[in-house]
Amino acid sequence: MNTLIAISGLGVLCLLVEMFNARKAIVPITILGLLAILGYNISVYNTLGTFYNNMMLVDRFSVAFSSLFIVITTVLITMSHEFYKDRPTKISDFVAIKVFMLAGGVAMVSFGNLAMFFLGIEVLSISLYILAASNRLSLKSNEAGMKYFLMGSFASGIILFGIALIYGATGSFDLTTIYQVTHTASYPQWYIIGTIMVVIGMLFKIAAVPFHFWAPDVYEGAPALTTATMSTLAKVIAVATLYKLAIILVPGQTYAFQMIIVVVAMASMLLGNIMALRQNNVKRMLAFSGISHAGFMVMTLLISNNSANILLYYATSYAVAGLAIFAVIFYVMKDKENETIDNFNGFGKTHPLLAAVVTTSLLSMAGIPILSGFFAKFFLLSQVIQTGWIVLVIVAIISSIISVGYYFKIILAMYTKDSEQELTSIPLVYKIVAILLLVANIAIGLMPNLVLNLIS
Amino acid sequence: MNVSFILILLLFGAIATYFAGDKLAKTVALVFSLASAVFSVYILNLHQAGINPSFISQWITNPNVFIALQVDGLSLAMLLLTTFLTTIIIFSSFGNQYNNSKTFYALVLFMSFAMIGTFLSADAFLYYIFWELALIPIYFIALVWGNGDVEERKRAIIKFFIFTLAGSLFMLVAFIYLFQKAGSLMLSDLYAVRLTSQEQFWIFLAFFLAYAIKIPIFPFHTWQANTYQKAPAVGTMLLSGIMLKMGLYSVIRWQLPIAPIAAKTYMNIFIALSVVGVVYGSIVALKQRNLKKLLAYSSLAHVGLIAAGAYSLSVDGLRGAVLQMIAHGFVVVGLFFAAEVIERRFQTQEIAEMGGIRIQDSKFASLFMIVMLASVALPSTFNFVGEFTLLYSLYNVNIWFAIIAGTTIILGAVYMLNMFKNVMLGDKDSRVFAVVTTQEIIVFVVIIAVLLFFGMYPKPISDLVTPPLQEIVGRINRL
Amino acid sequence: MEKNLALVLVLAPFFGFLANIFFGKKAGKGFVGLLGTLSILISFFATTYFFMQIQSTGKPIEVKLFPWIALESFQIDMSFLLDQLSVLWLLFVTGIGTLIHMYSISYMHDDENMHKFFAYLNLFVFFMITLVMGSNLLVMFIGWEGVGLCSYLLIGFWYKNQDYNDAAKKAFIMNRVGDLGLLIGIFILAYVFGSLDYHLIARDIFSQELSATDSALISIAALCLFIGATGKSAQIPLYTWLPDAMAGPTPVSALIHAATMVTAGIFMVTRLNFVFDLAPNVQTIIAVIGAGTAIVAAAIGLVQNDIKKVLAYSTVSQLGLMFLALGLGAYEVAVFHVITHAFFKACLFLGSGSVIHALHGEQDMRNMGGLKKVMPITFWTMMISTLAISGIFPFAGFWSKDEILMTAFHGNTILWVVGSIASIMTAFYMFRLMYLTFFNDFRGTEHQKKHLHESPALITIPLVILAILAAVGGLISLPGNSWLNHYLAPLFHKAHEAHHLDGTAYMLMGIATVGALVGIGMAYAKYLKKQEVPEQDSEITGIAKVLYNKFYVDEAYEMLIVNPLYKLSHFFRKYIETAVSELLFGLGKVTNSIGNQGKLVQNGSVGVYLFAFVLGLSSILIYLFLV
Amino acid sequence: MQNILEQIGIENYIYLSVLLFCIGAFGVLYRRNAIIMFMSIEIMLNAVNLLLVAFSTYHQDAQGQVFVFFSMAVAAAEVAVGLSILVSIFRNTGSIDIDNLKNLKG
Repeated sequence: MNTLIAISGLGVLCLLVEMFNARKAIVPITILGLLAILGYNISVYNTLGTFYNNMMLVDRFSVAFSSLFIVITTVLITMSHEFYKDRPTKISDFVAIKVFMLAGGVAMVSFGNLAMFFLGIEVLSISLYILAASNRLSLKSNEAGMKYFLMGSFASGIILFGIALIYGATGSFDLTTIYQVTHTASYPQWYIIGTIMVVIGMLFKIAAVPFHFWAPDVYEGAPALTTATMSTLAKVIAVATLYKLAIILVPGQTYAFQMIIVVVAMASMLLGNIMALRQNNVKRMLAFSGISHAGFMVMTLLISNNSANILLYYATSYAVAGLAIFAVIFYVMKDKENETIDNFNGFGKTHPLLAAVVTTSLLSMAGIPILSGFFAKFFLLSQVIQTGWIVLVIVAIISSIISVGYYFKIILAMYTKDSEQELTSIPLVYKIVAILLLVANIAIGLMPNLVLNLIS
Repeated sequence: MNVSFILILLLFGAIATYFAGDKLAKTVALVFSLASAVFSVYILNLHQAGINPSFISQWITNPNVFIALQVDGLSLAMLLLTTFLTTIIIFSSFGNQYNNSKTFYALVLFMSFAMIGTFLSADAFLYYIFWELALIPIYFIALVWGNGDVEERKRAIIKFFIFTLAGSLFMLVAFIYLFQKAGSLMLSDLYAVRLTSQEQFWIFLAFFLAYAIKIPIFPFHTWQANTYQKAPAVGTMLLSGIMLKMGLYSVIRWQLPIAPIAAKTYMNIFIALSVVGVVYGSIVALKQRNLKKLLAYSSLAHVGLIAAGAYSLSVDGLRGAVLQMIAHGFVVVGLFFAAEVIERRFQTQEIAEMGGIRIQDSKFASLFMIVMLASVALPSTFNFVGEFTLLYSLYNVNIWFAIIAGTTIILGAVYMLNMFKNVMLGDKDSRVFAVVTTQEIIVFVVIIAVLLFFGMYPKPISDLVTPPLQEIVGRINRL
Repeated sequence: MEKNLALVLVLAPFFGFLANIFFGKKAGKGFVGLLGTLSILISFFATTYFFMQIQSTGKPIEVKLFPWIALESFQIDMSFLLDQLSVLWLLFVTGIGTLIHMYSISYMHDDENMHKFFAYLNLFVFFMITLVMGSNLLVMFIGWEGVGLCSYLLIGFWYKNQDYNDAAKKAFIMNRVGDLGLLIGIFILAYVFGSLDYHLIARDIFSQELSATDSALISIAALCLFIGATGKSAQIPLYTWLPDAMAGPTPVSALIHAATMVTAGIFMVTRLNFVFDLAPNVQTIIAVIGAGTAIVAAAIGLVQNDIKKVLAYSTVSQLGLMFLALGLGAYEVAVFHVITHAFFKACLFLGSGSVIHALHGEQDMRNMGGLKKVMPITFWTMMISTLAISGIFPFAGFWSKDEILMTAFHGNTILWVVGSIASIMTAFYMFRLMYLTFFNDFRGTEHQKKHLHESPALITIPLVILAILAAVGGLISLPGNSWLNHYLAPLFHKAHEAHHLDGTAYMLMGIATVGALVGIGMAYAKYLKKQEVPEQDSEITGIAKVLYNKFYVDEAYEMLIVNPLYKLSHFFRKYIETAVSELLFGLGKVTNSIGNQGKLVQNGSVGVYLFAFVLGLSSILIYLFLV
Repeated sequence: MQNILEQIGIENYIYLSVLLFCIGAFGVLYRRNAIIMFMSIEIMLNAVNLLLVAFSTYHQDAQGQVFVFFSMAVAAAEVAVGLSILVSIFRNTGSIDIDNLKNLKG
């Protein structure tokens, strides 16, 4: 609970620091603040409970995931100073919005009441609308913001409608009450409809097929750092929330619900990867890749055993790999008119180390062993196979094979083509972040227990 | 000291090579590979002395995954093959100049590391990791240091990568399924799982997909020729000499004992496929104009025979397969090295542009010829021992398998002698062929010495691998 | 002691090979020749020792070296067996080998790669010894393939000429075809008897009743083994390599392609006589093929103009006669003919070599003639051998060939007729060869004429020795009092009725002699009396053309086997390969095209996106209501 | 309050708000003017608000009405952001037709 308050306070602090003209201190202060909050958050790992009339419900799930969110935000903010170098006046806004967004995210995984959930998701969404459109002068950025806004608020409407139906059916917004009602008494049919609408709203947020259409366009149009935020932080938050909602709200694992999830997962994995094959824009490609990973992560809803752990592991691995790639993309795509793969040409020769980072991160996403991505897929699929959905596993495997096709496009560009551009030195912060993330990737790959047993 | 040291040594070697810099890289790499070879002999000694140098430790508690490196005669044979061949391969590349050689040699050692891991692993999870890991370095070796047009190379190599990855992912599914059944992926636990014949069939098939692509068995071979052609000599040697043995080894170690009922029920189909590969590879090789491609297809024919022997499910077949794996490993490295020696001088792989070499360098001609004769399994070479045992095991299954597969000894002679005639003989001294260097001769001599020695006295290897093979066959037959 | 001596016997040529290949070039030609010859001579002496030993004790000597290939049901040892048969074979292999090595010192003196020649020749003898001495089929197989390899190396000795290389290749490959048969035969024997050791197989055969399936398998095995023999011993249908093999230097033709290697098939059949005795059907096949080969090859030989080709076809034809004998179960007769044939055919080849040497490489008989006066030793030695091969009393060939024909007469009259006609033809083409080469006037160039000379002593001494042997070699097996039959008796397990010297025998001898004389007379009339010289290639017509072109067998093989194979290869490479890889690429293309379609849907319009959203939403809701 | 619900029945409220919601949704789907789309979204949200209030009464529970306040506040914030993005777009393109925004596709 205090985590949420602290994060919100930190956001306000950012704005205050700007007022006191200490612009340069914003990023360090925020990082320190976030690290402190992270420390605090970890310390409450064992003191769990509910707060404010069950408005907040802190359990291991929420602590573990909010820690992950905080870490991701820290990484993003670390890079934001360098990223917003040419727009120094706006930096406090950008940092503050990200911190608020984090607050929304934390609210989303630790809600005890649907009102809290609604507020969280709206805070998150509104922050993202702003961030997506934050490059005011770029039509692309505007378009991205607008598209995201239109579709996002449409989805919000649906979520809201779902919440209203749930409320109508159970007479409460409180999770425990709802849970009790749905597991003890009979409930009207519209309850299921409400749940499904909420779930669909979240599927929209994680960009699962067929609610994924916004993602490529928005990812492409938004500034790179925002894309990174959306594809890592926002996606992870949304997935975690979806998981929590589905586990609590959906009464029993009905076949129909499973069927929906299976179809959505299969469609996401296949379509995401197939569409990614034909992309030239790196951000767009990663958007489709993100869609397919969303499909993978959605599969956790099917499994009963250990699923939260596996989701956390998968999300961590996905975020770590994604952030490492974005750290390099920030540098490579800096001041480029187009963001095509060609920009990576010859990168292997000019920057062998960073090329290695990108390569390993892509391999991790493709699921090649010793990198965490492989373990994530392994743990996930090994549970899914137990549910009996072998078709799903086969589709997952096939889509993994397809994914190699486009991940390797970047690798091929880096190692087989010659660069046409002159060398510029890479900002130190990107380099350090990229390498640390690589180390983290390998570390959680070699020692999966680090992450895997956090939520029991 | 246990066997894990060899993995650490090679991994450390790869890192050391990278940091040794471009000039020293190859020497450092050679030293480490030699050290690993020496150490593997030490392991052999331990094994012979009755000490078990295996290594087991828990890695991940939930799910249950072990770092288990098991040493028995079979894995030891493959270990020795890998370390010795890696040393030879690294040494053979001393005549080449590679850009960024520190990375190159680091990758070679890393690949050796991964392949050894594959051969030693007794936990399927670990095994799978090493299996996939071996793919990464060869991908980069072939891609970055390969030859020919970049676009074509890219296409060939991505095809190779996706193919092999696709196959192995299906194997992964099988392992995941087994994991759910057995609760652990230790080899012994997997052996103990009771599966219905339906389950076994699917698992067998999933394994087959992975191994058939790796080995390769017809019709999963289409990646092979192009990849061999485009890869640099070292890459081709690693691929054909060691890496495809991973597939064959896995058939023996994993596929057959885990799904014995399926193996027994469908063995004829799989033998037939392998045998078709033998004939098909030989016939396609007849008309190849590119030397490395020709050797690739000949390799297809040879490994098809090995696979057929392995699927014959008899001790003879398995032993023949292992012997031939080792023999083929050496011989194919020798052949590709000969192609490389020519390419170093003529800058071509096209057979039509060669010829008249024997006049200029009879030493090289003799060395090449001995290796070539070994590859067509002339008696008294190691390959004959393997091929004879394999054909005999096939005969015991069905005489027609032996006869059809046996055509390889005719067709093999046809394309190999044709190749030799067009490449080496004749009177066409328009191009100058610089005499082979001492370093090149050493490579050939070592390979030939191995082939001839074990050709006359295969007993040490045969005795080494027989007990584990008997155990495996016993397991297959018991169920 | 015996083991060591046996090792010396085997390894002496091998060390000769090693020394020659590694140090030969530096050591000089004199050393090379001496070493090469000496190493064979050592083997010859060792063989003589063993021969004496076996003569006196009659016990075979087995030398076990080390275990070689281990199979689940049995083990194959690297071991040697010295018994009557192998020692006999060794005697003439090493003996004639020594003579031919000696001959080669002079013959090959001008070749820059003389050390290699001797190395290969030594290696050949080594493998031949292995072939003969192996105590099981697989050790024999080492030698079997090894001699094939040496034959390949020596045929293609002048490797600058790609035609020679092709001939070498052809020899190797055709041999390999046979080898596959042999290998399958070996498998079957191994399967049935659980061993490849001659002794053990023989013991099994005689100690137990064979089941019906086993008998059938043994018949197939015998057939497969015989296919192996047809390859090595140049029988129909695998005989075409032998005439081409004449591309090699003449001593090679003498040693490998006349006296020793090509008799390996006969050796093998004799060695496994107990197996073949169990397969009467196969024996019939062998006899028929032998007779067929004898007459076909002889017919082709009638019109050949290349002196070595004539001899080559003659060899094929004689080998056919030997197989005829084998097919009729008269192993000792075949062996007898092998030995006499080795003497006179080696002599003939060496003589022809001497002629070619004198004419600086000319091999076409149309450009020879009148050499009798210039080269008397060559002429007389060859004349003796020609008389021997034609079967004129009392030369060696008379006795051995007569035995074969007599056996055939008792076996099957048709076979006897065929064999006799082949004999008549033999007499004709051999005398044709002699007349064309040595009689009348010299038809070569002036330049050649000036340099005509008799060959040096190193060449003529082996000729003389061989001629003497060709003259008196028949003594080892005179009808009625045969030392050879007696010597070989322990090898054969089926009792043969001995041919008594009765009226039939004398009659047959008479017919054979008359037949030979007829052949000689025809040749005399045509080539000496009328002084005819064969037409140029383009003028040959009719049956002669068919014969001259060897019944177009090579062309037929080319058309029926080689070309289809290459066509198939082309087809596989062009279509199957592409199809398989396109099939898999096709999957990639399909996914790519789905991606392209997907790009069209993702058209940037929010309306479409929202529509898809609502569509997804409503379909999920509808699904829920339906369930 | 009780009376009204008794007279009209909760189902009718649900039908009405579903109808309103659909109208809003179709508005978003079919109109291309950004302002009108915003308004349609507002209609959707208000439909939900109506439903919440109705349920609140039905359950005799204040939570629903409180929730409506949240929802209204959030909707206002959302529209504020949306409008500002729209202004920015209008500055760049001089149009508020959503169909002009098709630069990002494929």
